[in-house]
Amino acid sequence: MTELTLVQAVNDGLKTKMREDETVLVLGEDVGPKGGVFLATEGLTAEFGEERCFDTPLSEDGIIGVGIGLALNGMKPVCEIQFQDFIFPAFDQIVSEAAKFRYRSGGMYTVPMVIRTPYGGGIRGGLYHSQSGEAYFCHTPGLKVVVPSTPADAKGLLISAIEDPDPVLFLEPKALYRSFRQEVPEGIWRVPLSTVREVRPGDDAVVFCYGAMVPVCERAAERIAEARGAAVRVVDLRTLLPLDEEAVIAAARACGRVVVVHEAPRFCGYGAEISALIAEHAIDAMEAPVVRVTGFDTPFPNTLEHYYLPDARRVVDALERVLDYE
Amino acid sequence: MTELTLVQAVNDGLKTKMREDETVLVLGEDVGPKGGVFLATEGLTAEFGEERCFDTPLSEDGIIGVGIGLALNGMKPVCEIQFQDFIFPAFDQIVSEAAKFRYRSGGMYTVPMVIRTPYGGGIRGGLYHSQSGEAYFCHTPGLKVVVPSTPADAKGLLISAIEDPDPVLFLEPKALYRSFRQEVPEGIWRVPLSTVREVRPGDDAVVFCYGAMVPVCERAAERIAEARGAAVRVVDLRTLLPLDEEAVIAAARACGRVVVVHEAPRFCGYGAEISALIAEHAIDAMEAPVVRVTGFDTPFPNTLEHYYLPDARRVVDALERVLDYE
Amino acid sequence: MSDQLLQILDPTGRKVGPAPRVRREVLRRLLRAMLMTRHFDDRCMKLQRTGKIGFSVPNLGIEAVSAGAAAALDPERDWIAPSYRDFAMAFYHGVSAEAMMDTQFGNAADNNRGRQMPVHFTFREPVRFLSISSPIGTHLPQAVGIALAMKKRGEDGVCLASFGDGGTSSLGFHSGLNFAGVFGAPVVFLCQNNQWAISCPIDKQTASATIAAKAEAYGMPGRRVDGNDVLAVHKAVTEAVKRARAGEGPTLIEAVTMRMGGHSTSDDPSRYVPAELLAEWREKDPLIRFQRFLVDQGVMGEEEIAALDAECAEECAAAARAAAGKGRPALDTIFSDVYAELPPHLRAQQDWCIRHYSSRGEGVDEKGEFPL
Amino acid sequence: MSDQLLQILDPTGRKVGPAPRVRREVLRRLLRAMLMTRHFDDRCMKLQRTGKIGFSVPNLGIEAVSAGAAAALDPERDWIAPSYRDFAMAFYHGVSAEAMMDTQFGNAADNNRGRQMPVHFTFREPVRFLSISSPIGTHLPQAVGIALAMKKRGEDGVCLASFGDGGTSSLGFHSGLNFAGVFGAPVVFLCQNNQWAISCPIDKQTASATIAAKAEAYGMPGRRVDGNDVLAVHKAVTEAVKRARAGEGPTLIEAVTMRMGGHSTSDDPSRYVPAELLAEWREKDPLIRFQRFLVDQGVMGEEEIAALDAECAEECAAAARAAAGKGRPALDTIFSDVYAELPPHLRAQQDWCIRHYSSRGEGVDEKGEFPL
Ligand SMILES: Cc1ncc(C[n+]2csc(CCOP(=O)(O)OP(=O)(O)O)c2C)c(N)n1
Ligand SMILES: Cc1ncc(C[n+]2csc(CCOP(=O)(O)OP(=O)(O)O)c2C)c(N)n1
Ligand SMILES: [Mg+2]
Ligand SMILES: [Mg+2]
Repeated sequence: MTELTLVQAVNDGLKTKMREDETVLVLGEDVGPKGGVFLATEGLTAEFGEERCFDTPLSEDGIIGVGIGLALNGMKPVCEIQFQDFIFPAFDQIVSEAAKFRYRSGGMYTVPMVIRTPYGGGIRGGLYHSQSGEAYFCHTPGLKVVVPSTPADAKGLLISAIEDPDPVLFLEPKALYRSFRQEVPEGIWRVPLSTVREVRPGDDAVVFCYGAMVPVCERAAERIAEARGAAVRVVDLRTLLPLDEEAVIAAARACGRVVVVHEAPRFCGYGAEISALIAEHAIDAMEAPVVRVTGFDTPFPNTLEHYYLPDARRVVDALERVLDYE
Repeated sequence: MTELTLVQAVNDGLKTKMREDETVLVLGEDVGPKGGVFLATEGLTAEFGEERCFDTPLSEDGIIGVGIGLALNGMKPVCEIQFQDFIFPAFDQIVSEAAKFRYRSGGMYTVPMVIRTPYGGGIRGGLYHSQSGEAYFCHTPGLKVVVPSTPADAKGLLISAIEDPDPVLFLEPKALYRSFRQEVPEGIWRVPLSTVREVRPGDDAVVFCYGAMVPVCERAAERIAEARGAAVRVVDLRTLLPLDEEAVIAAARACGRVVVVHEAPRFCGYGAEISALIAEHAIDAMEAPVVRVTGFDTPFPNTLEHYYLPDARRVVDALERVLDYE
Repeated sequence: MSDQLLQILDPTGRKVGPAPRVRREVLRRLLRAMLMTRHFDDRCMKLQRTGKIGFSVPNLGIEAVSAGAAAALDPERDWIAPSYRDFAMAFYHGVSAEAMMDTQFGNAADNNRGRQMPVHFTFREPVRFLSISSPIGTHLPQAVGIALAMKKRGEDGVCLASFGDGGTSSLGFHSGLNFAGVFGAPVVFLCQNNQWAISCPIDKQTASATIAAKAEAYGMPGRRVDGNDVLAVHKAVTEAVKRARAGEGPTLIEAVTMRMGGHSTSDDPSRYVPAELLAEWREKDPLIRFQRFLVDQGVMGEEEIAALDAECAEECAAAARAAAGKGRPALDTIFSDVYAELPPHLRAQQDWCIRHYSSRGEGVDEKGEFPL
Repeated sequence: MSDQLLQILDPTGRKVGPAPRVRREVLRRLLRAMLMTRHFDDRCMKLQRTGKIGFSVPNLGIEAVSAGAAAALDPERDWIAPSYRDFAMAFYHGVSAEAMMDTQFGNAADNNRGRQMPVHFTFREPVRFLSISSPIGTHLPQAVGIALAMKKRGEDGVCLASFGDGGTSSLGFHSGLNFAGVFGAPVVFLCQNNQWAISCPIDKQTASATIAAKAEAYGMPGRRVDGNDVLAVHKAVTEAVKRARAGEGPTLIEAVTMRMGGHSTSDDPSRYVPAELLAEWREKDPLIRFQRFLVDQGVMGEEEIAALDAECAEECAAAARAAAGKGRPALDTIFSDVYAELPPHLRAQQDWCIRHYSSRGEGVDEKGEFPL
């Protein structure tokens, strides 16, 4: 076991898997000698050579399109998109192509690829270096969407994603890249996709969250515990698509009071799906409204980033609202 | 008044507005001499000349990018995307650019443009000529999203969209293009954006729907009325973003039983937002689970299209489920 | 260089360039692929007119491009990323009219399980035909990735990517050719310049003098070839394949031809194609030219050709009869192949769907008309 | 033609080509814009190192491209769609260091209301500078639309669009140049080829021999110019603007230069830029060259230049002091300008936000570091 930051765990996951399977390739802008702008791919070109970790021209459409081709023909590409905000030129390749190849070819052609990209706020990146675009992708059958929130999960989920036979969008919360260290198992280490992680137990209310909101929600739950002794369960969804719907519904039913938290804007955000699942499958067990704590329905600002992003106080407020509801 | 089909009403709306305002331009693939593949732009080049209605090369990124530029510099472009399924190459121009220009420039640069595109199933178009992608866009602050379901609304909403100071995505349900005629006011005729339309009154339950699902839900409500005398309200949302949330919440509260219907896949679909609004603001008034009737969470099939798309029977089943719930 | 038009047979079938050495067997297969395509088109047109299939895309006038290119490939090691106007590629490599017709019908035997529209065929045998996508140009960077995989493994396979003149404006054209140039990927980009993208003529598609000229922007050679001359196409693609196999990188080939029919069975080209242009190109028919050449060179006799022609017509007719009787795919094909494994939410939807339609009767087909 | 490099001043400041007639006033402004840029960069570097601003983008070595191009435009009728490495364009046209610094700080006076990162400036006066976007290349088709609007109205304005060598791989490059060619739009595409896109060298960006060569693919002229020679850039852009005004359509200009600093204040170029390359280009500094020319030609004396230099340094220092004291934008700027009118759901969120932070205290700034 070594103590690693989340970005180091990503790097370790890539190296571990590349050592084990020579069909794994890494491509993207600046992933080579520079090691990526966040250093997630540091040392890969040095260890595995330019054939296996290589820079590409500045075209996300090209990165994903070529990645799909590599995957169609026996490779396991891990494509990096430098910031999730820059993924949209590749939107067509992801939603129309990668996600639909298996279906439209009757299973004859498949795309086992991973698209890694840092997402979310926390670095004063303004409109285009801060977005949380998960909802844009989670409406796409055929795609998987994974978001780790700890170093161990980052490595374990990444290795599972690379081994998965279907395309996986792997969203890395950049605010957590270096915010803390954790022991991460060495060598091959897998966390299965489509499972949630109970971060904190509790039965008085449950918070569903993912990515950089997980530690925020943990803090909120701690404060509530201190302030009023309520036991708030915190559930890290980890895989957004396909979601472990049963686990979500069971937790909602068990607690009866629910808060859903994400950084992205509220309207048509991922949280809406969680609320909708509950409204359809657990409404009879609800003792309070299902409250969402999210970014505002505006583009992402720069100077006022820390007023835009949900923080522990906002989650506390929402928890108080559902706990006090009668 | 003349009786027009929905696609004729679109054509009439374009002509009416182009006669009144010479800054209105139409551009897109095949919109010129051919009049568009659905003939929505028929006769425009003949009447207004190639300067005002013109064909473009095969690039949606170019169509929207150039449209944005025209809008930035005093024109009112109406861009056609031949099928909504082909809008994704322009996703970046729409969500990163058109929707964010006003915000990021402190209001100095604005993009008053309309993007028209036929969407939805009904013509045996398979994966790429049938999709309902509204949810991909409704998560985008700065954009407006409008979906007419009648000829009169099509004309009235289109004219309002062209006059709107912000970018509007105008989704035309292709299944309704020629399915019925309706009297449509001549000359300038406006239907305000961000208002819903009560298609049918009722207090026993409410169905929220839009586009080609509106007549389907109407039929379902009629059948329920015949079969058991229940009065089911049908609400056509018409503008999906910004939604008239108050109207939705009020109708949900008034009826206590809710069904939400769309063609798109369920997971993270637009319906989730409606359910979530209710789960947050009207849960205390709910007498049954909020049920969604949607396309399946798969790509759009071809031969089995009519098993994939929600029909009146599926809506009836859902209505029975909420009406019978105790 | 890239402005010159490679031609071997003139419109009358006379040799005007040095004929490449092509085996008789290949010449015969080329003719068969072109004849099959023409008959298959005819048959599909009738099927569409009578409402048996929803849609098809005519290849009239451009058969030589696909056939000539397909013949340059080795099914054992190469890949094809075709366009929807490439029936002749499949027929050249031995796909049966019936298999193709199953896709046109989207029936229970369709190998893409009735999920795609007509003309979006997929095969893995006898050669890897990448599943056709409607969004134009998306397959070009994919072809580069396919080729790059072979290069990285040290194999000598090549990927042929075919697309139209309209496709040159797409995002995939730019990213595909750019990445191919930078990586030196073994790809052959074949642009079937049939002068129209639905109703958009080539001079409204690009201001470039030629499409071949676009190659320079990506640091690769560009070639222009008479697309109605199957031998010229075959020669140009063969050379490009050879370059690619030798590790010399990608080539862009522009095959100049003319779409003699509508864009599709739903299109009325008389709204926008000038009659004189059609008349001019009618004289340049690729089949007439090639048949004359075969007869002149003693490769096939006229009767032999007539017999082959009849055989193709009959194969297509029989295929249509067979495909019409195969019924629709099973209901669970809506749900399979979304993922390798059916996730729980899809399993629930599948169970619901099968239960619903078995208790409430079949789905109601309110089929609209496909406009294009 | 497109391979030749237009040069007027050699690295020593000697005239090697026929010098265009440029008014003294313009020559002085050119120098000022370049000096301002260098001092502004310096100041921003210090501000970033001391944590006062989050980020900036150095222009070291490439100042001549932006300055020379800006001088070819008429603020009354033209538009500029700049890249983030174009401070010199704004300074040439009289944007003050303070206004620019307000954007660097994202303070209450920032005209984009603190919404954008540093270097994403926006102005409408003294010339229309389109709001800079981070996604590379998106402004190129927009520039075409801006130009087309003027053409349709019969005005003679021109839109200059500036971008980097990396930008040539973007979607917007392809669609922008293609549409411009087809429509004959009055655009000047200026590629600042500084040989790097972050760590990606130009030969991994494209296999094209030059960037100017890409013009042919779009049926427009391509020109290559020494980007460290401000007079050469000015001449090339002036000619292209003239063509565009005369209705002769777009031009692509490649200004060959070298990024002498990091990609940004967070980048460490020593990881990937060879030291020899830097040494080679240090000899070609655009400012030294131009200053020698001005002195040699008797346009300005050395002392005059030193005074101007000191003046620029002081303006930048003062701007930093002023901008640092202006405070943050008001909370409601989070919600305004999303739409022309505040819709009810945003009004509710705004009200909530203002209430929340006034009752619960200020937002907690857990600012991370910007990596690039
Ligand atoms: C991205 C995208 N935009 C629009 C369309 C609609 N469309 C289908 S075919 C076509 C024209 C294609 O022309 P070309 O590439 O020349 O091929 P051809 O049909 O002539 O073989 C268009 C615009 C599409 N399929 N994909
Ligand atoms: C679409 C997109 N992808 C990636 C990035 C990240 N990025 C920012 S600048 C840059 C390099 C740009 O290089 P170039 O165009 O040569 O401009 P330069 O920085 O050299 O002036 C990259 C990759 C981006 N901003 N947009
Ligand atoms: Mg064509
Ligand atoms: Mg550069």
